[in-house]
Amino acid sequence: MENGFEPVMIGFTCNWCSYRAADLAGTSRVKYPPNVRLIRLMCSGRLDPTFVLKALSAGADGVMITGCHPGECHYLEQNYKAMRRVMLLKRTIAQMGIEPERVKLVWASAAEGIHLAHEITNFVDEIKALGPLDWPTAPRRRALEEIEQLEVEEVPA
Amino acid sequence: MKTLFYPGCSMQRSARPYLDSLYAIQEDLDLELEEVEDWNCCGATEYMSISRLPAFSLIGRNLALAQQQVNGDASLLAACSACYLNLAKTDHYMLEDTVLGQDINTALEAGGLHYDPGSIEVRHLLDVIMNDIGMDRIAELVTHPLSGLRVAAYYGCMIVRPDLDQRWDDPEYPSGLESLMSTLGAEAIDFPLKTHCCGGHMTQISPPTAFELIRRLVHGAAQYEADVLVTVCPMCQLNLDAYQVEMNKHFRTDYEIPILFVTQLMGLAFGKDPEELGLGREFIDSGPALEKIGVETSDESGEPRKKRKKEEGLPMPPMVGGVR
Amino acid sequence: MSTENGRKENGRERIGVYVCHCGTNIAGVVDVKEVARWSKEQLGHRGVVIARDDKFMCSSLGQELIEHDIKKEGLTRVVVAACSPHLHEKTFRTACSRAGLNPYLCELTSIREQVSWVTSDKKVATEKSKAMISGAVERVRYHEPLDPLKVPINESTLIVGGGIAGIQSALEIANAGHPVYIVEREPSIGGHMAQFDKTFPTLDCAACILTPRMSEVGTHPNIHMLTWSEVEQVDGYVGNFTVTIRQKARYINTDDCTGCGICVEKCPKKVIDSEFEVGIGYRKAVYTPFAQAVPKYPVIDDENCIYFEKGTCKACEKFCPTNAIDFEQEDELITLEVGNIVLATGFDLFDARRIPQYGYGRLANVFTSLEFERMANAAGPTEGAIVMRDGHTVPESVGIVHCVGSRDRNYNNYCSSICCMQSLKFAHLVSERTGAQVYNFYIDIRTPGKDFDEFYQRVLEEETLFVRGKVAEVTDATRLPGEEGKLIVQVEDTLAGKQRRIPVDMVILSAGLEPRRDADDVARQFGISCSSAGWFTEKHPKLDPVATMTEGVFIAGCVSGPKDIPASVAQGSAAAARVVSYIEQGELSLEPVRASIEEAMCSGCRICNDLCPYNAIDFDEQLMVSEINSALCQGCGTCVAACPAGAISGTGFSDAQVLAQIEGLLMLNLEEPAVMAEPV
Amino acid sequence: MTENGKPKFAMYWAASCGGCEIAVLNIHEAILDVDANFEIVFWPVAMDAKYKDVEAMEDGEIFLTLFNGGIRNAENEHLAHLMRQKSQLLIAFGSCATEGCIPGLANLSTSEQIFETVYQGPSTENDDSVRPQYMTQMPEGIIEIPIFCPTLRTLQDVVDVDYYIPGCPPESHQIAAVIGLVISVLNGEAELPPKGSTIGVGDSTVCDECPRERDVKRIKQFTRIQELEQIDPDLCLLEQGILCMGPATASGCDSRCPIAGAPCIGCYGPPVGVLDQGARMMTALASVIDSRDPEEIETILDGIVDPAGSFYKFSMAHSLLKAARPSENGR
Repeated sequence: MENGFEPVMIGFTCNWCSYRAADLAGTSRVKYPPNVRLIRLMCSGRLDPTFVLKALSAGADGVMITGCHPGECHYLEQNYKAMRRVMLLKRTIAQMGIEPERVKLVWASAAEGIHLAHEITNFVDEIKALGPLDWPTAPRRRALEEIEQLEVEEVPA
Repeated sequence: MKTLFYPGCSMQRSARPYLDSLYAIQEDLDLELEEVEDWNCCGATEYMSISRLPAFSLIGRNLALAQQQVNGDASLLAACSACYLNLAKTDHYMLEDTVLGQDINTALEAGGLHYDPGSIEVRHLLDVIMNDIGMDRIAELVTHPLSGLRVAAYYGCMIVRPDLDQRWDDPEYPSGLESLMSTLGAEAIDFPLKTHCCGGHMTQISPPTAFELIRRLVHGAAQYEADVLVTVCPMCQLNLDAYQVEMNKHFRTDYEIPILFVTQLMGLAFGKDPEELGLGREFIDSGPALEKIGVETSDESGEPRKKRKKEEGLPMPPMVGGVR
Repeated sequence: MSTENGRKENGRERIGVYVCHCGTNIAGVVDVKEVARWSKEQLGHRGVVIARDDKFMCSSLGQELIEHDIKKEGLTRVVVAACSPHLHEKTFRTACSRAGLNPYLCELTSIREQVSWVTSDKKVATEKSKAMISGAVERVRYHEPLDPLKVPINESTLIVGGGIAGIQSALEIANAGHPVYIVEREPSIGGHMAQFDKTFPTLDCAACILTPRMSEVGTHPNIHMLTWSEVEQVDGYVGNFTVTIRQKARYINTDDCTGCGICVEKCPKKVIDSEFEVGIGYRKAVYTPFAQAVPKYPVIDDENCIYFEKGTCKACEKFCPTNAIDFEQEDELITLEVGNIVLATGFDLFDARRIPQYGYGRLANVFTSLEFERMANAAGPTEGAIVMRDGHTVPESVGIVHCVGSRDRNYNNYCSSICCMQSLKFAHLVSERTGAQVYNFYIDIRTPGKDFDEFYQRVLEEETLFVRGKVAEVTDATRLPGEEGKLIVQVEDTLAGKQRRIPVDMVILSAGLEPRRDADDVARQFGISCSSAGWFTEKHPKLDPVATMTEGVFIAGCVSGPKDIPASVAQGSAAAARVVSYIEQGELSLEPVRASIEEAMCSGCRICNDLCPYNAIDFDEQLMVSEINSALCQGCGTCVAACPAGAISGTGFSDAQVLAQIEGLLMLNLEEPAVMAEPV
Repeated sequence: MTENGKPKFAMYWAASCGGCEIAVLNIHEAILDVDANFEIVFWPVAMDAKYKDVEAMEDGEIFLTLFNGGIRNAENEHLAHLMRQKSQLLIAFGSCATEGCIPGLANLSTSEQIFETVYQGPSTENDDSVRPQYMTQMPEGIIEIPIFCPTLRTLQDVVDVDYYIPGCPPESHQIAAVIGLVISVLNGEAELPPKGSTIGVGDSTVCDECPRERDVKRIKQFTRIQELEQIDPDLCLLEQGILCMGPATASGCDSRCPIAGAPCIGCYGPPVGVLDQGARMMTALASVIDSRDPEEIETILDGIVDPAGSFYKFSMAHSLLKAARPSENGR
């Protein structure tokens, strides 16, 4: 990873599981890097590849999609649709010269705050390793000031 | 179908009848066994616990040869449980532990060989019979059903355990061999000791221990009034057959349970000549038992057997699809 | 992107941004004053006219601040940067509506859970907060004023499952004066509890406490029982369900039947009773499952009845004093209109055959817990005598194996919670009635309930032996003297640290509880979700344990996981309370987060038709377009995301809102407006 | 206005195949109305005219310009600016101008790769691998050819566009209708639609006009049409596992291809209001794939041999990503 590069990433969360996992990570004071900015959807099934392409073409270095574990979707089975969309999308963006690893699908139940924090931390590292995307269509992005590496640690609430 | 075959040392010597009977029926099963050229020892049961890397490399060589011979992906058939387990284990751990995989291949390079883990699928004969050939086909082949023959199906420890995530039968309580036996027309008893230890190499290290283990099995078979105990493993056969007399001396008992190979009974059911199947070469004469199904190997006659009393009283729960 | 819709006051929004300190929870890490200043300054051209920070936005003072600004400054949109929407979204929405602003024009962004609590660096936290507010501002511009959907609630309730949980629910609702339908698969209500002998820890007889409740259900004016029936189809939504029920042919005319039992007496056909007597007892081809069955009417089992097999016999018909037998009877489909549904379909016992090495089904004297319950029950096949499979021999030693199929990664990981107490109960009954030596083979003993541990102590004192370790196998293969004719339990005694072989006459497998084998279908039928284990998922495991994600469908008892009788009863009552409160409200308002189809744009490609688990999407064959029933829609947005024509839009989470939020989060709004793409 | 009082009409082709011109001529009698109502001042494919003639015109002197073709080189770009400057109404005409069309697919490759294919490809005899030079010194002087841009852009990416008429090519009856509209506007009988609207399309997608029977969709495998034994003449092609872009393609073509038994390949571009045609098709397809097992899904997806090429066959240059990013691995 090149030094100083702080990626900006968009994360899509499911209102019922991963968004609550993010809440839980908060209430249990788990520290994780600030690079991912979350958007709340009602369900990962709402995830429209357009959103991902929009984010990437508008300056995001990576996109994280999170939802309920297979079989545990709040809306019964919609997370499978999200999974299939992401699988197809990855194939397409690969042809467009974007590393498929820049789009990541993560399952996190409402109880898995720490797990989500870990996943975010890992994803940020992976994107740092890949370097900036800086998609030509993206307007100049104002980078976050340089920040020191943050380790995931748990602090008693 | 043409299948790559790893015979292993036992089948060429002590367990020759196993090999002979397998060859005798391979056409019926339309198997075309092609021996791995220049194969070497599988390390048997001890080597791996004595020196891991050399043991793995030793086995790895066989896999490498196999891969070379079929130049690509294929399955490798082993009839000896020990050979099967060692080959399967090695392939499995080479996949799982890439470092080990590399080390083994470094060792193999010395002989100009290389093995890509996962490229060879190691199969046990019983697995192939159960899942590829299938009971329907077997049933078609049966010309001389083994009606009335009570068989204790004995698996030993090595073919279903450890369960290297390639389960082809229940690792705790397998039942494939039983269904094969009933397909051959025999009466497969529910043999609770089917996966218990046969003594392994204890016969060499501490005979009394081995004798006790052998006694349990033979006693069990007798308790269930089995005519024969059928096995798929040369070592099991050797221990239970060759040491049965010794064991009897040791405990002053007089068990006489013939120990046969699965392929021998298949051969009989397919109407093959007992000679060709290597029958009569066992220590405990299978003659009396086999007479029940009209197979002439000797002139002794087994006395008529009393039927087991059926349970009365509370009905037993119906077994859906038999014991599994 | 600032001018594409006409909703805006003179062409642009007036947005108020409110940054909460949450005491030091946020202010300790985020420079809230800077964030507020920045929002006003940098997002002014995006419509932010006010940006304030306050110690506690959720306090009445904080809320009044918002209300004041809406009134005085004519705000058209509100953004609150504070805690998670799951905590205070409602609070701030209500504040807005008090000030006359549509509550859905308010957006809450969580800079506490997502920033201050998870970030240590002050500077970074402040930057991230800015980004999130910028996202919220862009998003809120596209919010639309919404009104909650109101639906009327039908007064009747359907209860599926006539076990103790269902019975409890039914009685509670009926006693509140509302009509109840209770559907039971078996010929009688009562469920598993009716099969039990004694109940732990008090050891009072199950029948004695259950039958009064059963007959109360049978006679209650507000309760309509549909036994020997199953739910066939469920349509509609909370307050307005239409349920189709198949009432299986009883071949007995219940209007004429007096339940005298002569038909049962005269029936020549004896069959193994694999339902109520779990296979260790017999019944006739015409039968009532047990003496105190409710309703009292018998059922003719057409699979075993001689008449149905051979076309002759009709003994029952000949002897029936009231000519109630009707061999011509057929299944009947009944349609019910109900407002709420309570699912209390209970559990299945783990099938011990799946662990062959434990010998059930192979070894005669291995019994399951339910078999033992029947055996111990005075009304059971042995009239309460605890005997071996031969029907008379009394065991001298009995082994009870705990956790059969539970806490075992090969079968079920979870603890079935009742087995410990059940096994202790068995231990007590065995030693009490036979004086046999009892061994308990356990992993851990779990007795957390009221008076549970006292009962454990009592059983300990009864000289029952406890061996701590998982049983490896139960076998009849003898090895040592004294084992002949016995069952040998091979177990590792983890306290003594050695292998043991314990010969016993009888083994009881304390089999675990499993979801009903058709749980998945039922879940699909009622539009609720199952955990990976197959238990129904609660709306909230702690705070809403009897509701499901589907409004109007409630769960009680073992459907959501193993429970003992008190817990199931409590849940029955809880579910009833929820139902009654809905009924009392008369109508219910639903979140207006819904999808809708723009008919002109719909091509009728039918991509969306199969995507909705709630069947909210219908295809109109005439118009050749798809339509959404907004009351059925749960607002997941899957169809919105799937529609290739972009004809489906979702309120609350529209493309415009999400795309705008993306741009906001990426801070594109700080660039020249020229680069801002036009969201569709 | 000209001396004969007729408003001036122009049509220009940039990076395109010329099919759009044919389509215009293909409107039969209606072409006479064009002549009757307009004076054609510039139309390279139909009449002789010089750039300088156009350059000589007053700004906005041309009333209506149909501009087809994408912007691939400096000349295209120059003409785009020129026509914009001289025209009152500049219409992006046809798929190339509105969304890049097939030439836009070249955005998956670098200029270098394109040149290789063109000048050294198997179909080209060019032993001493000659490449065109932007400037060549000849006895008569320096000859220049227009500079080749790194990507193909749509007209709206270069100049301000008044209206869009998609289609490859636009359907004749749609063209006729649009011309009819413009004429009635000229006679004050009608109003122009709001600037920036897409005209000559339906408000739904191709399926709307497709007569094939359709049911709920559960796709187990994708096959290319040539791999099928036979095709059900009446059943929705998608339901037969053929990748038909119909669901995500603007209507207006009377569903020509599906009626003829060929899948829609998306030439009419995204339906009105859709940001990215490919994304919409991806999300729709993925939604109806009938499997929950990742491995099986991958196998099913293998049936879509060239996702980007299939989903963005026409709209690549107008998609959110617009072009593939050149990467060291050759592209």
